[in-house]
Amino acid sequence: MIDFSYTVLILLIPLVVFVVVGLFGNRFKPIVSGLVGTTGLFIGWVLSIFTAYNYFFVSGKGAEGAFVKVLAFSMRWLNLTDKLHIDMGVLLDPISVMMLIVITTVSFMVHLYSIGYMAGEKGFSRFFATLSLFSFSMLGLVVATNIFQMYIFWELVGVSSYLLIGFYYTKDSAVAASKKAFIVTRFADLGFLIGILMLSYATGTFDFIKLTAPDSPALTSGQGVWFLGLSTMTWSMIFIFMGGAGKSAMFPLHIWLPDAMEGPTPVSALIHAATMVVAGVYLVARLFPIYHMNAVALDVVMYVGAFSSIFAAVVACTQYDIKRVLAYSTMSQIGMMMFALGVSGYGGEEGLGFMASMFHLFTHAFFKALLFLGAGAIIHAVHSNVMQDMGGLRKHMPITHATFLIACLAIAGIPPLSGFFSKDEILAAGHMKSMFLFIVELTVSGLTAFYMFRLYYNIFWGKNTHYHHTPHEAPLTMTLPLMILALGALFAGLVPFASLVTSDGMPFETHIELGVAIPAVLAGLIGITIATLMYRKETNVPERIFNTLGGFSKAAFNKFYIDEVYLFITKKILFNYVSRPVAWFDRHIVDGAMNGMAYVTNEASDRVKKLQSGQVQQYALVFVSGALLLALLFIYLWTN
Amino acid sequence: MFEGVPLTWFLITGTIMFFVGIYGFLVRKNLITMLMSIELILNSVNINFVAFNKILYPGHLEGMFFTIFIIAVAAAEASVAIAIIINIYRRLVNIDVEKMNEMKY
Amino acid sequence: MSILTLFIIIPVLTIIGILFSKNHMQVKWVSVIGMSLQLISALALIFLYLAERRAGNMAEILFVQDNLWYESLNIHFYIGVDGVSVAMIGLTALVVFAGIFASWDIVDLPREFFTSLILLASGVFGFFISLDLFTMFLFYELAVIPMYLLIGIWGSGPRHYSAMKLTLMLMGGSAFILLGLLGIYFNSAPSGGPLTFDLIKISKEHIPIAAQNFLFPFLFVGFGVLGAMFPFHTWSPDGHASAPTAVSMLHAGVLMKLGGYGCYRVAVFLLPEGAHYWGWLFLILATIGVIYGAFGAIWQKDLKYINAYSSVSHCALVLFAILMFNQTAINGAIMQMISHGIMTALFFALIGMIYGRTHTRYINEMGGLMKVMPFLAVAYVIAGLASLGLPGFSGFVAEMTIFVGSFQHPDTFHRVCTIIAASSIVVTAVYVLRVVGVLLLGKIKNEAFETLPDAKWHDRMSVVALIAGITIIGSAPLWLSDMINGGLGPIVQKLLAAAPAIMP
Amino acid sequence: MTTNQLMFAIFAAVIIIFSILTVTSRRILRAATFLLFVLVATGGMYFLLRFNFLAAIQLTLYAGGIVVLIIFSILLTSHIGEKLEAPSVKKIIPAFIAAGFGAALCILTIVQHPFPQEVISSSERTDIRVIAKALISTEKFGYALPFEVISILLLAAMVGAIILAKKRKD
Repeated sequence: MIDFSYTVLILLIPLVVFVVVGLFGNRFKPIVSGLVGTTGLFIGWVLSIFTAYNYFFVSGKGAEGAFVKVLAFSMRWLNLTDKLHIDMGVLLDPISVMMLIVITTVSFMVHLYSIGYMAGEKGFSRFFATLSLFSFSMLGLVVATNIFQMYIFWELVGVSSYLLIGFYYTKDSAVAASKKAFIVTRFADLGFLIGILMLSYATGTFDFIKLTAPDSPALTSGQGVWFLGLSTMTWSMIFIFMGGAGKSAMFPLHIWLPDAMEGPTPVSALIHAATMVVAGVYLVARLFPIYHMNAVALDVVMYVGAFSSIFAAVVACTQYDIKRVLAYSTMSQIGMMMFALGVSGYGGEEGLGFMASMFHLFTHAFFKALLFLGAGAIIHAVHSNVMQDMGGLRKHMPITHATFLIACLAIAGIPPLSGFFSKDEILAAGHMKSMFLFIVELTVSGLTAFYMFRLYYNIFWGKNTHYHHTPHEAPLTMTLPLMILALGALFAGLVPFASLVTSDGMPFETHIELGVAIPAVLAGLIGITIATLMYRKETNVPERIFNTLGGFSKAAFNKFYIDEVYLFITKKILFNYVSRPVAWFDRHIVDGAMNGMAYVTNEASDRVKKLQSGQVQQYALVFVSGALLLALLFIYLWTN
Repeated sequence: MFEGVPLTWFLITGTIMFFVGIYGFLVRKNLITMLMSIELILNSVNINFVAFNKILYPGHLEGMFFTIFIIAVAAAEASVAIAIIINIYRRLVNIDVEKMNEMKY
Repeated sequence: MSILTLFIIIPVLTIIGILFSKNHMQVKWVSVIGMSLQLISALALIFLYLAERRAGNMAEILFVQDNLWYESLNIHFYIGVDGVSVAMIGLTALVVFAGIFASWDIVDLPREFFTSLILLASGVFGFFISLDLFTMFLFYELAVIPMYLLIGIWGSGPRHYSAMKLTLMLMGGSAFILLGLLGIYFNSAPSGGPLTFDLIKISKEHIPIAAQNFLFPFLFVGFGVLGAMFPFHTWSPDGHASAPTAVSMLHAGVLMKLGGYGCYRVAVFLLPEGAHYWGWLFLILATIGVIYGAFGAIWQKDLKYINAYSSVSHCALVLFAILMFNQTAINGAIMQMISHGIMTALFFALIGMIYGRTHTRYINEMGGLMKVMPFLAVAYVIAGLASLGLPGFSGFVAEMTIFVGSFQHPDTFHRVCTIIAASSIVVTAVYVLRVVGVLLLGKIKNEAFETLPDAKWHDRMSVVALIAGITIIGSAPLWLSDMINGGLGPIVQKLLAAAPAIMP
Repeated sequence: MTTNQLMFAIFAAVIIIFSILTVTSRRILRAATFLLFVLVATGGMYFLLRFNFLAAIQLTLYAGGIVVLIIFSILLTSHIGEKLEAPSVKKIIPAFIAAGFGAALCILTIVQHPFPQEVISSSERTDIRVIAKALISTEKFGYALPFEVISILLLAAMVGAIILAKKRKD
């Protein structure tokens, strides 16, 4: 067994970078902060690859040929009860190692890219400090040894996302978006927390190794019917999934994601495409053995995933802001991952969905990050987010164009690019579970191809827009990451995932099922064809179709008015009908009662003090009358 | 009964004088007339003292001594009171008790 | 003489020093030196305490000193500490230290100001180290009274009203406490023997249950008033809004903790059956307080009001956790007191500094301060994040300990209350981010603010000391949690003995 | 009707009538004069009861001293011809009720009380030597202490009156 304790460095380096750059960043030249951050991540990247190599190919396997969970490092952080305690540590198993690779790769690319993209921005070193903080939190999240450590880093991820979305803090829309992202995910995290509390109450442990072991207490305790016909454990899993749904922008907690595009584009690439938003998927995968035992909870995951994927795909077809299209696309893809987890069984071939989900997570990270970074390069060149301002860019930005095309093909699921393989596995897993959902996902697949190529044609083909100054290709620091990620998007699908990352660690064989693969590729091709017809040249077809669909397309364009519903609930109900009355109640009733007591005392004393008139004769009268009454009382009335 | 005059008569005289004094104290506005009312009250008490002394305890002198002391105290009181009244008059140019409510509340 | 006596002597010497100093600067420096010494002795106390424990000294109370004070009523000057009080002393020393720096700009009557401030502090220190109910009450009053002067003289806004309200409400609480304490005193020797105020001795006795049930509400409400228990919290917003910076800091940071500490140390510790008998009622009030304070804060526009309501919410969580009657939750309560103490002191310090520059506390009149005063703004963001329970800061540790501990309660009612209380973290996020968004981010609304200066050195001292406090506790909480846990043994045993049926 | 009874009746009538006039007269100097009559009649009562020394004191101190003092102060503070304004009905009614009620109560009590009825006809006058000795005696029925106390009181009153009435510099 190799000692894996060096993996803690992968976490610590970004933390140190964050502290150093955060505290002293203003004293350096901006570029120094950038270089320090990038170097830190580069070391982390190298270490992660080294770890992955060691884990997968040298010493990860246990006696039975399955990958085991390795506790690389652990340290007591806080004692709670005699059974419950929070540890900080590093847990290595296939999914966490896979995530390490994904995160360090994308993060490193984004760091590199940002040196060019953010050059000259005010707050350059603040940006890099926060990126490092994010990387640290995200890495801590994936290697968490227990669910509470995960929750801790989960929150940290949330706050670094808040800081990064609100990077342009003088822009009101960015501030609002960051606030929205934080509060929505925070609300979801409340569910996560309640889930953790219920889980820990039932099982008496936070530890992942104990929780997911075959003799896990989670499988035996908390099974009795508790509420609405479901067991405590099922409820706790549903609540935990709520946390995951919040971070992963699943319907109906997705509303923050499109707005989060207010952040700088590299941030969107890192956080809102490849890493943070898949945390929910990762969370479900992490607790998968328990989910597997609670069928209702897993069904919830499946339906929410499936609905989110189709919902987002429909909305994506109507958006004009290129980053929003990508955001909805992300939501749709993550929905597919959730769906895959939801349909999956546990162990060996049964766990195909699990494997597919992780596989798609892996490949998606590459091509989605690539798409975002490409979009960033375009925005950098055009100074606009909106499709209408673009067109014919393929001549001006050849590298961006080529890499973007690769990514579009990959996400559309065209073989032999990476997206094809992972999506195929998802569809195969769905096919095993339910025909209806399989068709839904097939539709999503086609829609994905359609809106991606709609995007592609609108940016790089279509009308020949006249620009104020000719757009030019991005500098090398930006194109280099594009090219590296394009390689990933091309070849990531060739990784033999089924033999590396599976639900129970046992490798199994997969093969491409033609009955699934052919419809999938066809759906993609149909989508691409329609997009080509509609958008390659500037026509009025899209507008006509948009108008034909009438109310539906309008609703889709307005994101089905979910935002408005939320706004109604928060602004109207919470602010006006809860908070305002509470404030009023406090000032007038509670405080009024206190002031009322004071007022009554005051008033009474005011009345009484009138007796103190200063008129000696009045006093004397009272005195005499009193004395006489007493005399009367004592002499005649008390004569017994 | 003292040589034909019952004790009760003295007491009734004293009582009437006392309450007339009380009445005067309660209604008169001028400080000096209030002072006079007080003198009435003191004197009525003196009458009671001496009457009790003579009729109920003929061999003793306590009542008389009390009266003497009361007279002394009354003298002291009157002198101080008049000093105060004159002082008040100097400040306020009147000695109407109703207008003196500086110390109310 | 034990080291604890220092905590009384140093303030007294400092006050004497202040009285003899010649000008403003000397007054300030004497205060700084005195309170730095106090902070150093507090840190020394923490180390000594941990060393003693490590050396295996398992006595319930350490550093005991016991002098007979007034024989005929059996009143002692009896001091000593356990893990809980050591932690509270550390908190107080830190907040007072920061408070001195935060009131550097006091112009009117600095001598009297610092004297009152330190007098208040010495009352708090005395309260935390006392083990005799009578001296405890004495120090409690000593801490409350200077507050009236501090707000009434150096306050702002409707300061006379606020000072009067605050003092009257707290005095009302004191009256309840006095009743309760006397009740305990007269029941302190149920099996015969001399009556005593000695807390430890009483805790070994068993006060008759009827008396406990009768006395518990008095003590809990009495201390609860100071702990901002719903519905007796309304002095807090007005009082804080009118108080000068350092006073708000001390008051919210330390003085309100006297309430929580008293509930824990006197009410629950000495009257465990009474606590079980009344627990549900106060638990409901505390749960309401948690949510209510948070919602109340959303609508406010004055920074100090926002923070005062947030304090109501956070302090209600302290009472909430104490009423859970288990070790983890009470541990969380103590940590929450410490965490909230530092955090809210930081908030008030920052609000004071911002107010000192912009001369308004209405968030709508400000905006974009991040650009003008980055240091203060970043510190405010940190304080805000700590307040909404971000991991890495103390608030998270405390809240999570409370929630996990409370949720271990076997009774469903208590667990439901926990879930309700936990939902306050979302509401907290709403108002914290709202303030941060409106106040610090966005564009500068008032052009006059563009030239405002950032923090000066003394502001930085104060802010950095407090931020260091919350981050150290937040990132390495184990030592603190274990230290507090060490002190909780007796109370948990008493509670267990009081109601074996419903404890896990 | 014996002489004593007649004398008593006269004195009592003077006392009652003039005391009522004292508190009702609206000319203040007259009121003082009526008071003088009352005091003299009181002195008469003392004579009647054979307290000659007391009567002498009454006449000199009260009638001679205090009334003169009062008249002086009246002269200092009021105009001679000035008529005092009548007290308001609001004050008279409660005061009258209180006084009337009190008088009725007291008289009723006095009348009902069974005082001893034996006749005392000791017309002996108290010897002034006895009084003098009692005043400085420290034995039982001696009044040395009250005598000293009262003298201090008088001294204090004198000093006080002087200080109060003195014109202030400010």
